[in-house]
Amino acid sequence: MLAVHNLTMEFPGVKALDAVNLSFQAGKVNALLGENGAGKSTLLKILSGVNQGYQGEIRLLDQVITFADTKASQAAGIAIIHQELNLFPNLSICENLFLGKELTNSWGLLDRAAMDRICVELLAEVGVNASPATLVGELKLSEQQLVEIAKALHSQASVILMDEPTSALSDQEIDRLHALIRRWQAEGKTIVYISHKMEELFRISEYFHVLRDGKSIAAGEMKDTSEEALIAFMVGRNVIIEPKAESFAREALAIEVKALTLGASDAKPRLHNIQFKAHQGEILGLYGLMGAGRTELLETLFGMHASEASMDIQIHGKPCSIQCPADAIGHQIAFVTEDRKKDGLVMDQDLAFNISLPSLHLGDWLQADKDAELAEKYRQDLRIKSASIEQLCGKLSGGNQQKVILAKWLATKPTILLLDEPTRGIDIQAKDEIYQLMKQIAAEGTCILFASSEIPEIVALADRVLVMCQGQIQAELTGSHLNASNLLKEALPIL
Amino acid sequence: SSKESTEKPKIAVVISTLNNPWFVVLGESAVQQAEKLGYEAKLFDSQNNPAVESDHFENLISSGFDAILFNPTDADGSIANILKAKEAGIPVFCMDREVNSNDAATSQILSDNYTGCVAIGVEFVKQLHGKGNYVEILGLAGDNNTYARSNGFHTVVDKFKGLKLLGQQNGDFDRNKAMEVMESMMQANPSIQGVFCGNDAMALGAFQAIQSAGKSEQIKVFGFDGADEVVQKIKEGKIVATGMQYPKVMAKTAATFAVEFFKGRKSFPQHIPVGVNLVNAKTAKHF
Amino acid sequence: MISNSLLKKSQSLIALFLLMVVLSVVSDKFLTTGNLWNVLRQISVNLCLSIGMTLVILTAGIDLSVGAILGLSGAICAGLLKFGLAFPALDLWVGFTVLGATLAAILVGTSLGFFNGWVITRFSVPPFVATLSMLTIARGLSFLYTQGQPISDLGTDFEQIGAAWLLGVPVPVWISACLILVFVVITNRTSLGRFIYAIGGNEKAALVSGIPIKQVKWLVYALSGAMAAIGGVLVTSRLNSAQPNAGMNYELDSIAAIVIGGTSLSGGQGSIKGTIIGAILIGVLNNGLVLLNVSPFWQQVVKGLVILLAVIVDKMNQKSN
Amino acid sequence: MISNSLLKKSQSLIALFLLMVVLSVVSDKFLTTGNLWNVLRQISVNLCLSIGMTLVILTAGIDLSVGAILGLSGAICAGLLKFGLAFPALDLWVGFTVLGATLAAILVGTSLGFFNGWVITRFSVPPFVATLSMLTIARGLSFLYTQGQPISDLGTDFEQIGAAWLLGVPVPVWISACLILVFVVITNRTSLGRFIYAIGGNEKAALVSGIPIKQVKWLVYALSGAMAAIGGVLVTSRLNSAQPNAGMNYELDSIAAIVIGGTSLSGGQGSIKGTIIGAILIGVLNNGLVLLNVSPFWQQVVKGLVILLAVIVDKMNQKSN
Ligand SMILES: Nc1ncnc2c1ncn2[C@@H]1O[C@H](COP(=O)(O)OP(=O)(O)OP(=O)(O)O)[C@@H](O)[C@H]1O
Ligand SMILES: Nc1ncnc2c1ncn2[C@@H]1O[C@H](COP(=O)(O)OP(=O)(O)OP(=O)(O)O)[C@@H](O)[C@H]1O
Ligand SMILES: [Mg+2]
Ligand SMILES: [Mg+2]
Repeated sequence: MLAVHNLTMEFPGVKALDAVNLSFQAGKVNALLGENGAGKSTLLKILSGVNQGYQGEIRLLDQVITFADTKASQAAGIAIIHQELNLFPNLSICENLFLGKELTNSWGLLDRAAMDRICVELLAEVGVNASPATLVGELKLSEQQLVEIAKALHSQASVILMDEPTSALSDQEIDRLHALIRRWQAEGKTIVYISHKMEELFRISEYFHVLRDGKSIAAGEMKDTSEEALIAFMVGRNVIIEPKAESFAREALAIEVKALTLGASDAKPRLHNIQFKAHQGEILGLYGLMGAGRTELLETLFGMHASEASMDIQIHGKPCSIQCPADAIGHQIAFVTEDRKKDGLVMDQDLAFNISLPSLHLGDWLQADKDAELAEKYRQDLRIKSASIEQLCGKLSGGNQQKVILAKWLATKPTILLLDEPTRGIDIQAKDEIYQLMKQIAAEGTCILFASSEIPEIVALADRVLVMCQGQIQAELTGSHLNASNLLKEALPIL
Repeated sequence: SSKESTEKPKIAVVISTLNNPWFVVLGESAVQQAEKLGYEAKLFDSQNNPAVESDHFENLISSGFDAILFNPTDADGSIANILKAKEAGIPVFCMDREVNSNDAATSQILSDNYTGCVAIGVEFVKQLHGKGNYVEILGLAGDNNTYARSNGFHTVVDKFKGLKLLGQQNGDFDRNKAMEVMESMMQANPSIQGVFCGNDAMALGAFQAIQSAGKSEQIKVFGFDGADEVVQKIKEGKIVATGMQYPKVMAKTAATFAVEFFKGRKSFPQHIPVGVNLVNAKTAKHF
Repeated sequence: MISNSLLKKSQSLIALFLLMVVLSVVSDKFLTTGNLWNVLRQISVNLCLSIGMTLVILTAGIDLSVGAILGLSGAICAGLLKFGLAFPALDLWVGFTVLGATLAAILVGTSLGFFNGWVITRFSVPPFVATLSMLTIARGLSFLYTQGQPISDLGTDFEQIGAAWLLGVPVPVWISACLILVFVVITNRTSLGRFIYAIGGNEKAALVSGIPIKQVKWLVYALSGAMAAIGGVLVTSRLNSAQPNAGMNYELDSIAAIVIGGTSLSGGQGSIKGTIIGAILIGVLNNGLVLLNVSPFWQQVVKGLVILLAVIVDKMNQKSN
Repeated sequence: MISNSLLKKSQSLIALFLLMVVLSVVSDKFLTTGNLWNVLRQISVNLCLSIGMTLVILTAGIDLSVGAILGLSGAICAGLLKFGLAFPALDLWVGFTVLGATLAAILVGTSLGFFNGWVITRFSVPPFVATLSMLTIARGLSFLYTQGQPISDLGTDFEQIGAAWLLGVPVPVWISACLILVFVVITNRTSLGRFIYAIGGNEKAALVSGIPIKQVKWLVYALSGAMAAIGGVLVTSRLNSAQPNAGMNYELDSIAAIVIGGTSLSGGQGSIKGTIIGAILIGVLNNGLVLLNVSPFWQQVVKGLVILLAVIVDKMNQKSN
């Protein structure tokens, strides 16, 4: 149905796609796999008319077609959910959903009531509990992702391209999305689905296509293959995530928090009376459902809500006060944030610039050589795929951006590392690398606070898990109690 | 001057601002007069800014002008510029506005703003019979003509205790601004009988406001400059009086002096006053 | 967006309200109908420029040329009205009625605005540079066209546009009210309005979403030019004379009105309603300072402080909400 | 970043180079040393303001108050030099040397700039509004301080700052060259510079990275104020007289130089080098138009067109690279 022949796309210094041949099966869910930077997003951007200037041809229903712009691709019945969300934070959900397809009344003016009505239906279908007039900028990442899905739902397209639609979603939301996909499939729509979550791919898709370094490597039916085989296609070798065998936790406390409350003056504080301890070398997991408050807890620890929060905190046994991120960094705390676009990187600057940022103090001289050396070291250690350390971060693939964020924080040599969904949008190999890295720095005595929504990784890595619910710590799991079913059970609110 | 005789001397006309029609007339007449006398002439706009004026002087000294017909932006700030030209052997003839130095410019052909406004003040007192409420619309803050005119006017008017100044605002020599200020001042002071404006553009703006408010019988408008439109309005009895300045006369005198300088004349009177004549209903027909 | 802009609006209103209370306490002339009409008539020109430029700023652009376009189109309106248009080569002379001259002026403003938009989209020149160039070009042209001299005595018919009253309301106030209505409808009720907010909010996403960015930009700059031309006709008519330097520095006043009204210069955030309040605030302030006969030197200091305070009051209020 | 800014620099250079070639062909006066020194001396004030404001714009801010701060600090410098400082209550009078008065003026400029930064960070007032208020306030204060009259005859020592030559180079050119050096070092070699780019590029990411955003902003606005004050001293010294309205509209010129130099008003992108080229381009253009005998009204039209063309040439070039 939708196929590409000898598709080649070059960016300055990178061949993102190299004579790719693919044919997506009509009426099926086609998984598109590949490492970070393999060229998946680039392929989808070409199919949706965002990227021009490729060589080769695109065929839709055996007709060679070209898309001059996104409108042309939409007109041909192709809808896309981009990896980096293409929403307007300053517009409401309803305005976003109908942008460019506004309904008008007989006067030619916007029919806001009708649009609101449809919007409410769409939101209910994807499971967003917000009014159509809510600004998208006020939504959390996962809800924004769902709005993007609602947009595709509304488009009535016959081909739906989804670039990591689930990277920000919780398990329930993923289930709901999958139900939607099944419905689309029943309506005869073709779906292309990118995800780095293997187990999900096996659940939803029928066909797979693997890209490696911009080349098409393999394709086939999902039922004829295995996870190991796919990974081997993607990375050229086998990768197995090994559970952490030993605990590196030491006697000495790294951090002790008491009476942490956020939004104390509100009737319903967003975080309430949180207390916990973590040891040097310990990996302390934070689990919870979407909106449980993990992000806010980490942000509060990092001094980002000082005006609304109160807490007693001891770092390495010494009481201290953290009023702003600089204070936290001063206490050798590092924080890999959840949203890389919004608060992770300065996209218009290069790797060396971004990696040096948290290590600098006002009044320092820059040491260009040292910065470059450091950046180069991390580029190689973390296998960041970029032309050089002078590449702008905005031009990196999503997964590689995440690695740059990690690099910039590791460069501060933290003794306490806060990780918020550090493997979101990262390929299996890179994930494994990050896991190895976590183990390595834990072994060196760094205490890691690790918030994640992926149960397998939290089970595999954490020595101990705090389960959060509605802004409180609801349970603490260790040892044999630390397993998937307990995590899920404790994460639900007690009625 | 020092110029080789192969090239014809060039004359620069540096005008304080071309944002005001009156100065456009002054500048263009100076250029015309110089051209009429057979010389190449070029107009410069200092944009009311002595620093820009200073740039112009530097540029025109280095591009080989031989005389400057000059309308300074500031009585003190422009002296340094004139001295620069003097050093380069270029004569400077001031027009209309004075500089506070008796040996910088070669000669100064001046319109006597102060005395002219004294005459307006006298006419003002006469027309209002020495009593009543009035307001004043000043020109541009920081502009020396603004103060010369206001001071001239007040030396007379302030002697009459019956004349009360109810408001004094800036109109920036701008017709529209003056109109808006006048509108607001009429709201604040319904009983005004007279308004003195620092130039004719503002007088026309004020008159427009007064006419729209239907108070043209009640409020007497006084301006300064001698713009054709105002003379016309004086004839029609809509504006009471203005001071007639003679930009063309000043321009012509300055251009003639420059030419005489080229021909070898060395001494010029430092001050040539060009009188300002009062224009009122009686005298308007002569202008 | 709607609830939010309502909120914003009511916040700017607080500062305006406070200012008006203070003025009516210290001057018994302030709250007279005569004076209030006065204020409204005086702000009508700034309003025209500001609501036009609001659209531009919502797309994250800026239009520095409004004052100069105002001057040029006012001059052309007056020139056509008084001297008509002569084609010596064809031995032809065309006279203009009030309506004809007005439309011609608006056409000139629209074309210059469109040219701004075209340059900005065609060569990706930053709007600041493109419209700054237009500022000096249009100003130069208006001096050339008028030879630096005012064009006056344009007839009583034309004068009526600025001076007449209709149903107890000054005509300029009617004009600006109608234009406000049009622009509120555009921003709130048309897809064009949505596109404008979208482009300012996230231009890259707008491109990906298939919004005709170029065309929208041409339109908003052309509209801004048209509004400047209407402002030019109003100023010219009120004075019954076109000044070559009319509108000098008006761009700053109108950007100020827009920003005080809560519109963000980085685009995507703000509203026509906010701009109106901003323009009224500046107008009331100018009027109040003259009513109180504050000395011109102090006026500037007070004006700066009041504007600063007004925005701080807004911001504090926004936070406490 | 470095290779990138180098690229940008060489692009702006092309337009400047073209302009200079054209001027030296059409006027034999242009490429004389006397004239080139003239140009450099004339742009030195705009350079001071522009390089100071470049930092502000790199943080995605703007400083409209530079012209007014220039006027006020120039006036204060002249006032202190001529009349000293009198404390009638204490029966005390303090005289000022040239150095003392200059430092006092710079202190005033720095404080006003710092106040801008403080208001902006403390109340999250948009920089446009905060500095616009400062513009009118500082302008008002300089009228009040001088009573609207120039302060003249400041002595030959003081005059030397603007007029003297040192090792064959005019002193103002030395001053601006030294300041350029300082600012190039700040932007390229210090963490402050990197923080400035980071804040302009992504303020949230900068916050999370522990960058002291407030302090950086205080610093850049204070530096901008200080540079405006230095500009004020230069202008005053060149004229040997302080004008209360000195520096009027200079903010536009300096923003123009910055933007022509390729710095983005939305922050994070640009360089001091670009600004220098922008300022030289404007200076050469002003000088060239005078050398070529273009009439003042046409000058504006030509100036607008050349600036537009220069930026278009740059953009085309950028694309083809
Ligand atoms: N606009 C661009 N300019 C330059 N290089 C680009 C651009 N967009 C993508 N690339 C490069 O093309 C390659 C493929 O990127 P792409 O985003 O398609 O990867 P991906 O497979 O989607 O990876 P991920 O799983 O990390 O999202 C990367 O090396 C990336 O750096
Ligand atoms: N910007 C915001 N404005 C208002 N409320 C917010 C905001 N961000 C989060 N919240 C609220 O704070 C609570 C905790 O959210 P938080 O993002 O910390 O959850 P989380 O456990 O990290 O979930 P996720 O898996 O989505 O990251 C939720 O109730 C959420 O609605
Ligand atoms: Mg991708
Ligand atoms: Mg989270």
